[in-house]
Amino acid sequence: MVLSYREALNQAMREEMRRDPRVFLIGEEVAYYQGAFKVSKGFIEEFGPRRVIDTPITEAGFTGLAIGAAMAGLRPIVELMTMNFGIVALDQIVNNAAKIRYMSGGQLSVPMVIRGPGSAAHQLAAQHSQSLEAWFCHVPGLKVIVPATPRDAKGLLKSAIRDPNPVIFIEAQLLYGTKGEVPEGEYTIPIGVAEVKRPGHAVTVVAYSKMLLLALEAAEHLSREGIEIEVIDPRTLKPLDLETIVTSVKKTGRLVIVEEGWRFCGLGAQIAESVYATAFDYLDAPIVRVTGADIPMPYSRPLEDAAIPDLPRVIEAVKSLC
Amino acid sequence: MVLSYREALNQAMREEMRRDPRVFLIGEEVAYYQGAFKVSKGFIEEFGPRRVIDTPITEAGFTGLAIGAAMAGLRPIVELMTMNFGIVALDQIVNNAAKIRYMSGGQLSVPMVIRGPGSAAHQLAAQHSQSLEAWFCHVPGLKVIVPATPRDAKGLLKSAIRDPNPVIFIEAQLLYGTKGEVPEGEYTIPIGVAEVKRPGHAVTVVAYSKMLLLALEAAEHLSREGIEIEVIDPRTLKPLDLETIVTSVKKTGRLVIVEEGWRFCGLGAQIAESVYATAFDYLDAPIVRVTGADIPMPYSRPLEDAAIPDLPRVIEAVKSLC
Amino acid sequence: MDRTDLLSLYRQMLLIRRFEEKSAEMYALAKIAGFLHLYIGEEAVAVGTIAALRPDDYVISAYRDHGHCLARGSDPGKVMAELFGKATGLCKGKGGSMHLVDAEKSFMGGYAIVGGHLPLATGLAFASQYQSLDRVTVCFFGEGALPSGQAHEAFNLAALWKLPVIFVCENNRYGMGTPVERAVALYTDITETARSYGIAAEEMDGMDVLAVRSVMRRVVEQVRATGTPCFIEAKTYRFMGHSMADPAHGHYRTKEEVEAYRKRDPLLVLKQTMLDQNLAGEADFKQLEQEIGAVVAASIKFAEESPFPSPAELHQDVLME
Amino acid sequence: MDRTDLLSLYRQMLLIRRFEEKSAEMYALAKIAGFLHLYIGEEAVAVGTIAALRPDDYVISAYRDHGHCLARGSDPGKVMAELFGKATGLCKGKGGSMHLVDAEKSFMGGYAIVGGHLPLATGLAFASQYQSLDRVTVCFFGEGALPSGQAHEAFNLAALWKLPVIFVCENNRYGMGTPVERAVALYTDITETARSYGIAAEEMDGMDVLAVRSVMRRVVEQVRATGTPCFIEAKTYRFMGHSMADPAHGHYRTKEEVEAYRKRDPLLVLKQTMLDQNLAGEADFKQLEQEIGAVVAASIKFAEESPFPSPAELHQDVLME
Ligand SMILES: Cc1ncc(C[n+]2csc(CCOP(=O)(O)OP(=O)(O)O)c2C)c(N)n1
Ligand SMILES: Cc1ncc(C[n+]2csc(CCOP(=O)(O)OP(=O)(O)O)c2C)c(N)n1
Ligand SMILES: [Mg+2]
Ligand SMILES: [Mg+2]
Repeated sequence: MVLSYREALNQAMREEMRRDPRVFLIGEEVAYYQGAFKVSKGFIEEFGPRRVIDTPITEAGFTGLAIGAAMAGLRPIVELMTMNFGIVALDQIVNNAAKIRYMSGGQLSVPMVIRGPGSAAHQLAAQHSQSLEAWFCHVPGLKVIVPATPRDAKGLLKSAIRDPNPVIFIEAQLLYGTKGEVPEGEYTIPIGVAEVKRPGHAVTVVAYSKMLLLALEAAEHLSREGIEIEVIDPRTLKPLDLETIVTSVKKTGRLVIVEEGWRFCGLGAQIAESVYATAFDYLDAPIVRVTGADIPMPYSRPLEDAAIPDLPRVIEAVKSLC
Repeated sequence: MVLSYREALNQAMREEMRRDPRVFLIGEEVAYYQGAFKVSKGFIEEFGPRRVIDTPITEAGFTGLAIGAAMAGLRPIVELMTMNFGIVALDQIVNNAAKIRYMSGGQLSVPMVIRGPGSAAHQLAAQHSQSLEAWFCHVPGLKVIVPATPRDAKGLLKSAIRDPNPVIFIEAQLLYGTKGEVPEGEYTIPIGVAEVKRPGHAVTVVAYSKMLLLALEAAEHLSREGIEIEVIDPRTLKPLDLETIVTSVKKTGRLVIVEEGWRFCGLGAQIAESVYATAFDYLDAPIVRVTGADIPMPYSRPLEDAAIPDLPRVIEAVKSLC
Repeated sequence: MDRTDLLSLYRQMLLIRRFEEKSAEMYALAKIAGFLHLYIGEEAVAVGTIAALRPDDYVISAYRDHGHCLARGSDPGKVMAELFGKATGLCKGKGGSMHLVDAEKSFMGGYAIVGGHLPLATGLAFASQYQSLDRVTVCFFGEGALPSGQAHEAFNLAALWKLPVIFVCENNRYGMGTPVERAVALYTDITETARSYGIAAEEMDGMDVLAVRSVMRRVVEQVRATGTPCFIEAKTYRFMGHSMADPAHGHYRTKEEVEAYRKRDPLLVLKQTMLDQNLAGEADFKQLEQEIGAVVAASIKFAEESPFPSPAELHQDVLME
Repeated sequence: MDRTDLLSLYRQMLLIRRFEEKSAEMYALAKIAGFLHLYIGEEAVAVGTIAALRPDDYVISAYRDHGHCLARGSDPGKVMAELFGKATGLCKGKGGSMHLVDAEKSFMGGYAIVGGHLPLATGLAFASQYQSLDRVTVCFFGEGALPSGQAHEAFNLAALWKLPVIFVCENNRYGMGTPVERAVALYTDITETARSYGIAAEEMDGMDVLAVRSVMRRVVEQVRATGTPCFIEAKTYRFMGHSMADPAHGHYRTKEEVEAYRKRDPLLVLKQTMLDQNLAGEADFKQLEQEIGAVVAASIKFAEESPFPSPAELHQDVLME
């Protein structure tokens, strides 16, 4: 069936909440407001205020509360209104969620999902347009998922909710309305498995979240010019399915990585470094990164457009390798 | 003259506070306690409580306060008792210090230094042993400095205090007691300039902060075996002096990067990616990274030792390239 | 009461009202984008408070900041140009609606992380203390920020170090769709929060600009004289949705409630006072409407005709040379 | 008063005292490293509070956590082994002094980011509420954590959602070298903090284990029955330095002050009560000393003889399969 990304997330959570009474949803405006971006539409009606919980604007407080609840055997889903607000909860995420299992020598565990939209939408300006996945990926003890399609969003969110570890699940505001085919009935998608979204042989393009759509668009354009790129969506950033990427690079000999976040110490640096280290001899040219500009996001539309990877830049990057 | 790293920092701040009445020091235990690690020894006596300010344990609060003071024309030095506690102040650092200049279209600026020890000391365990430089480096609008020697510590801290931008200045607890030659009299070291700490031709080793000492130790050992490595200390991580590194790599054709932080999305990934992108054809082999283990830091000494780069591993990394 | 004085207050509130109504229109036309949070209904708080300040006193706000910026005297054309993302905007188009800054007017900015600007406010006040200046700092924020940790850390520092800062909590009863009673544990008397730090605190009617100004004059004088902080709860109401993405009434409040508060519209309240006291007639208000209409129209024209920032601007202003 | 009962309380406090004195020795011998924060002087708070709890009630603490862990009944050998970083330690040597955890005893851990574990405590309490269990959660923290934002966010959530959590603020008058009056604005009555959230709050004499237990019994019963939170300020004092890096007296307090508090040593206080009431004689205490001496010696022996974790442990326990 065709679902929007938003509906896919809604279904995933709904199914898991029906399946497991330990699962609950907590965050700002998730209940009566139906979610700031309406992802939890209908939840308060179905599950009631015990399991669908509106919070004050205290991300550190309620994320920490959810971690405590997870330590006590529950399975919280924390919705951050946007991932930007994860910054004020970062101590809880990094020092508690990610470390408690290790520090306790395996006695405690923190099964939970922290989800919400990352990256820029349109003109939300510097404090509301960040792509923070590189930060989360840097931290041992967290899994990081960045689905781009409704099918992946649903299947991976269900896996994340069932996972016994803390999982950061990064959506995108501009993806919520996008639609795609989603399997009928129960399914999950394993965490840590990339997918070749479009096969090709000229150049490998790795892109995730919103940037995947851009890469696929570029693939269409390039195909018309006879250039068939292979588009890989890692889907999970940590653990990263390096094998799928390297297999492709061994075939194409060329790699472009597209990411929306800041360039310096961004995800692409790590992906590139891993590929170089594993497939150095197969690379015909240096890896090319297409990234967000290293600046706080400007509000003005033309500046914002210039700060985010776009179709011409992706196409140009591919062509620079052909 | 020979100074300890701690004394060098003390002198740098003291000189700058004498020079510029807008400079003040704020943080936990910086005044009457003389600093948790005694870096501000004698300050309260010389400058009084107006300029040497003990705070409650509210890093977000007093870092934000310092940012506000900087916006109003002062030049705060914020001491974080350890850089780990920067996590609870991260919203202030990232959303305010780093962005205010840009968001205001250049009307406001935030001249300040945030300094304190990063990385592991001995057995401080998971919440107190983090190397967070990759996070700070990811954020546009910040400069990041990681001096390894007393001379660099003093010269760079003076530059940082005079810099009109927010600067993250990362020291190391285990460096405070180390000694080194420091020039007499007034001097500064420019931000963003790497230094070849030991010339060589076999392999380039990039290492910073504590890891520089390890690299130099490795160089001694290797030299006895006839392997002359070139050791480069970037000193500033952002802006990174890529040129000095690339110049060396063009000569040696081989690069080892040593960093104490977590491997995945660590600084070394970015340095490697930049070098590959700039000097791909000069590299005779893939770059080798020696990094901290991707785990929360364990308390137990043998485990901690195993989690941090050590001499055998650095030597082995170099040899793997020879 | 002085006719000119009251007309001037009315004029300022009217400017904010008409300016924002126009921005809503421009938002619908996609001339403005991103988040746009209107201050309509709360004008008396900004205007009354800022009327009690000196030009060199600092003002800092959250993302619902048009009112504070305009009340501080910023040029409406530059504000509108900022909302349009134009190069002539207050912040060259880089800040946008949530991040207006006008340093010349000591308007130190709008900030969009709830609670995050309260520590900044203590820093501005700290600087005044450090520099031995008798400037005060006024910090506006919503009641939704009250439970946030950063707000509390700021309260403690302000009280501990006796900083000349006035925290003006604009209690419009909702943080997005969440009523205050579901966000703030002791919502019945939020001034207790401040008192638990030993900070003097009181509430005021935020729909009556004269009441606001009179409270604030006293408070500002006191803070300027003593250098100690103060906390004011301004009881107010927003007539529009939380942002343009939120319908005007929302499901979280009733039409009746909104209508009831509209009867206490700060513009109406002041107008009625003036009419009652024969300080002004309908003709005066009509004339003000025309005047402000022209100002707002000019701001739109200015914004429309201004250029977008050049691509070269992208990397400017990240770091200072 | 019951002799066996009081002797048992004394025994627990004595265990903590002698255990920690021994750990200090072991620290000097470099058998223990990192940060080591001794609880000496504050034993009555942990022992009296935990004596009022059921075994399934949750306890959570900060980094000064040996006392809480031992009072909760953890095996001293495993605790000492943890301090030694041995594989047989409570946390396999991975946590260390600041991060003791004993899940079987519902001791949910020590945490080292000041203020950071208060939200966790609300989560444990939330879980009990969600699961309709009448468990209470006790959260120990220092007065230095009181101004921290995370503490306040936790207070608000606990009050708003009526969570069965008891916040026990161990006010030992110093956070490292900073006296409470230089850290907490309204230091004269820190219970006001809790009251500003509508949380019931009271103070107690933290040097008198019987007083502590009697207050806590009442409070625990009340929280268990009503499910609403409570805040207790335990007035106490630490006899040693902040950590092993800090000299016992420090420059931030006088020897006289320390000596004065030592006269109210919780061990002395209880002993005196028992002697006064003829519930025990010197021989009893001597015997207890011997008994505890043996327990502590055995814990050292166990720790000494235990192996360090194998290198294979390094990557275990990061993620659950
Ligand atoms: C830390 C943080 N969390 C969440 C948000 C999203 N958010 C923006 S405004 C808002 C409501 C704020 O309400 P209030 O403080 O009462 O101000 P008002 O909008 O009523 O003026 C929320 C939840 C944010 N900007 N920052
Ligand atoms: C967020 C944070 N900032 C600073 C520190 C360093 N630190 C550790 S303990 C301490 C003092 C805490 O005092 P208090 O809460 O009164 O507890 P006590 O040590 O007296 O038991 C400080 C500043 C920390 N651990 N966490
Ligand atoms: Mg509000
Ligand atoms: Mg204390």
